[in-house]
Amino acid sequence: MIHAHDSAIVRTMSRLLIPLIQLFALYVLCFGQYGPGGGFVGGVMLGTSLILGILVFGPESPACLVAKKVTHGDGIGLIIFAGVGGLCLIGGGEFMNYSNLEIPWVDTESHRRYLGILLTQIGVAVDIAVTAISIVFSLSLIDASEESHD
Amino acid sequence: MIEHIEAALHRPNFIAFVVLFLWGFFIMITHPNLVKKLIGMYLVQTSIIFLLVTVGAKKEATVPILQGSDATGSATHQIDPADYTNPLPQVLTLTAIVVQVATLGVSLALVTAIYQKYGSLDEDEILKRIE
Amino acid sequence: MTVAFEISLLVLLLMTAAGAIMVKDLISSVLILGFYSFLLALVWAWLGAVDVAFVEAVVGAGLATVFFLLTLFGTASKDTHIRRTAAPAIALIGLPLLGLLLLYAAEDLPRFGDPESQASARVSPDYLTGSLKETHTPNVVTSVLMDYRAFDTLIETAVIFTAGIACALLLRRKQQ
Amino acid sequence: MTNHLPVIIFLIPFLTAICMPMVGLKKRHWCRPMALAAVFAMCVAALVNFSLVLDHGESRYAFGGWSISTSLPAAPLGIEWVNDRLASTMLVALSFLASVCLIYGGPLLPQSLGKQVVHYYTLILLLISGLSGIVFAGDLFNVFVFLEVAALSAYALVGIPGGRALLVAVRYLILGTLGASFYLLGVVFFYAATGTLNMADLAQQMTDKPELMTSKAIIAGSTFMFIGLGIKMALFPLHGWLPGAYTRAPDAISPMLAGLMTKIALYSWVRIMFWVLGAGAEIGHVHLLTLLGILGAVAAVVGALLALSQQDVKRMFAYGGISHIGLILIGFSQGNQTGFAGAMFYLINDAFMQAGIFFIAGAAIYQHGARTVDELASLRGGSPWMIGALIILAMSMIGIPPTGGFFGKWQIILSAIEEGNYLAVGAVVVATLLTMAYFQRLFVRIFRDRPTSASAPRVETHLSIRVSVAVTSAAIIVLGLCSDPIIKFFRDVAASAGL
Repeated sequence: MIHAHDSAIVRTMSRLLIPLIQLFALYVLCFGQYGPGGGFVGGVMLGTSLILGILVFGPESPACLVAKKVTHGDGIGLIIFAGVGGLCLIGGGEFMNYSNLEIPWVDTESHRRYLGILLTQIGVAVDIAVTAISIVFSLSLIDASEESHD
Repeated sequence: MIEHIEAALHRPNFIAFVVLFLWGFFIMITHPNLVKKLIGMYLVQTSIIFLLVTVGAKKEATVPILQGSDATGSATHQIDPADYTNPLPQVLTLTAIVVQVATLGVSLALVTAIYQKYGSLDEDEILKRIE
Repeated sequence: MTVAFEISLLVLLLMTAAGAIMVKDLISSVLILGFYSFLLALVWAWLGAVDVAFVEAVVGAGLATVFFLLTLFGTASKDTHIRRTAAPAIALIGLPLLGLLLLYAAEDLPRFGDPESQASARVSPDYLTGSLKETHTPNVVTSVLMDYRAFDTLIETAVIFTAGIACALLLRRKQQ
Repeated sequence: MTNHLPVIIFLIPFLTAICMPMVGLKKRHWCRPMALAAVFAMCVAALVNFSLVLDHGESRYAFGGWSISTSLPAAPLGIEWVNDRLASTMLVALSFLASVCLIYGGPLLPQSLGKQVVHYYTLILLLISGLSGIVFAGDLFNVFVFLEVAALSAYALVGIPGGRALLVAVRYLILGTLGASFYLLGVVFFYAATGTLNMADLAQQMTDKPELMTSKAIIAGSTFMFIGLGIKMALFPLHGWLPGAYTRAPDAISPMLAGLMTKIALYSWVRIMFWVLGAGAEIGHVHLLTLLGILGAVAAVVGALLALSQQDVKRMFAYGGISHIGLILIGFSQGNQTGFAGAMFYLINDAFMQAGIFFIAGAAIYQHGARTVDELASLRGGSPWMIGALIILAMSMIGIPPTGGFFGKWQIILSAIEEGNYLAVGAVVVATLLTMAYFQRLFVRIFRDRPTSASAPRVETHLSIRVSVAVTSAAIIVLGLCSDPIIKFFRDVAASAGL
């Protein structure tokens, strides 16, 4: 169903757009604490930049191979998120009590919470980006695993 | 009865919610086409989210991003909660939107699998082909 | 002025919803649904929920439309069912009842935009006043989402993860 | 560390689930041992938690440490979990049953899965962790999110066999999402009226402000919540998804769904009804519990009637489950301690009965290819041990001592007599007679009919099937024999809910 798009305009525009989308996604992700945005939006945008690559350059292209590699990380985002929560358990607080994060150079509680929010946002973004790509692979019936002969 | 309708008319948002909810509900239950069913489902879910955002709105209030913090992030002046809209419904909404898209993904996967097997998106036709 | 803006937005919203439901061509209907999502995002931005509007525009109008379109590319793009089946009796009785229940309940809901309403008075002021002091985060929505109610967010991320796994389970079998 | 036990119990299956896709990428055969280890560890942790709760009383767990609000001490800012006697008991039952179901599922795994085994076990673990989250949740919205995790995995698991199962899964998904939407709508109404999502705080406000109880927003909100959870628990007029889903689901999955999904939804409603609304809640001028009693009575009788008319064995048991949900609701709706204790006891007992009966139905398909009532006669030739287990389960479903089913039903009838509610007594008796009728039909087929030529089992009995069937049958008898202390325990729980 999905095949490489042969229009030069579409290909060139996507080549220009994909890095821009990724840059904007990173901005949204990192500035989620100061303005609208955050993990969800950043993650979806990171995901869509790769999805655009798949849709435009087709399932055989290097862009698609990158995306396939990315889907192998299914679960990493959640592990980051739950891991940050679990570190708080070790630090002696409740689950997800970021003020108990053991970060050596940060001493005030509110700054620890700030960092906790930032780290977990990254976790959310990674998870959502990976899952969005994985769902797109599933729905477009592309085989995501390249070593299918094991 | 009249006063119920009058009470509702003061809330155009609520009416929009009711219409979207009922119409989506109806399509979701009765339409034979699977994709249309899912569109109905989407409308039902968004209508509830719509109601949730409406609950959090405040007159004369701005977006809940606090003004007047200096570079280190500490407040430079007293924050008055009446100046900002209620953040909690918005948080619930974010969660609900993501849940909605997740449900949509799974349902579309099921629909695709059905199409691969039976070659149709129409429920009646699929049932016919099974027999 | 604002009332006129609001009403026209809502009317447009209902019209796009109607379009998404009634158009026979499924691809058009899905694209209209994407438009509907953008309008919703607009309404929400207008209600002061910028984060929600942003997410709806990206997730609802973007990702959901992509999912729908990918499905339709792989399947039939037309609503082939020309004749409509008669609506079942239970729907005809149940829907008006449901509508009446909703209207009945509307009476005791706090008025729209009431700053004194219970919803705005109970816990939300604590988030607004505490966010900067406790978490150094000016965007209160982010601090509530990722800290005060972070556990909900963890589970919600797990919902997305579940969806990814579920799609893979359902669709990636044929390729072997 | 012990006060973190609830969250640790939840994290065991959850972390295993999220690590599994990455581990399974390279080592596919590790998945089953990993899943089993996780569920067993969860079982042990649940038992420890139960004994701790018995010793130290209930505790609350505030995520992120956000338990204290500066202005309102009653309303926590964050999410709260409640680890009380009811929740810890449910969790022991849940984790025990989940591990039995996982043991059972091994040999029945669809062969076509191949590499998907990784996803299969991930989803099962996510289902279990979602259900355990619902058990602990003390926050209305938290319940919604957990419901979605559990439901999404259930939809996909039901659709595994392909073909008709996919169609059934879509119907399950549509109705399940509708249920979740109704539940969310109820939560929105509650939030708009009270400004909080925390169950304890809601209950506090209900007692502080009696006018809230008659507010239309709360009435409509609780109605929507009940409709939503009613779809999830397959209460009679809203049960549309259940028979198909249980019949078409893979044989390894049906027991887990039958034993756990509907029961946990019912449990969640019990939490809201007794711990938030209070037993005296009224809708309009009708007592809420009276209404539930009527709905329960209808479901009990009609479910059993529909079961009587089925040919497919799995479908028959599925309708039996619908009837039992009605019975449990009758017990709760009496509004006294006996009723609550009986219904709670029956709920746990029913979880085991349903799982066990679907174990047997699945094993009959696996060994003899027997799907319908008529074909079940072949059991006699090959599997006498299975018929023994079926007899025990049937005794419990009908309500013959010394099985657990009898004592639960007995308490429910006693409580109805206590309240002078003879309609409820009649419904329980009629449902019992109908249950007897459909099992009689089954046993007549098994014992009187001449076994057909295909009576010898097609495959050897797998040890894990024997173990799981034996464990559930034994559990039902043990529940029956120990019914006195358990029912007394639940009476105490009922007293703490203000009954």
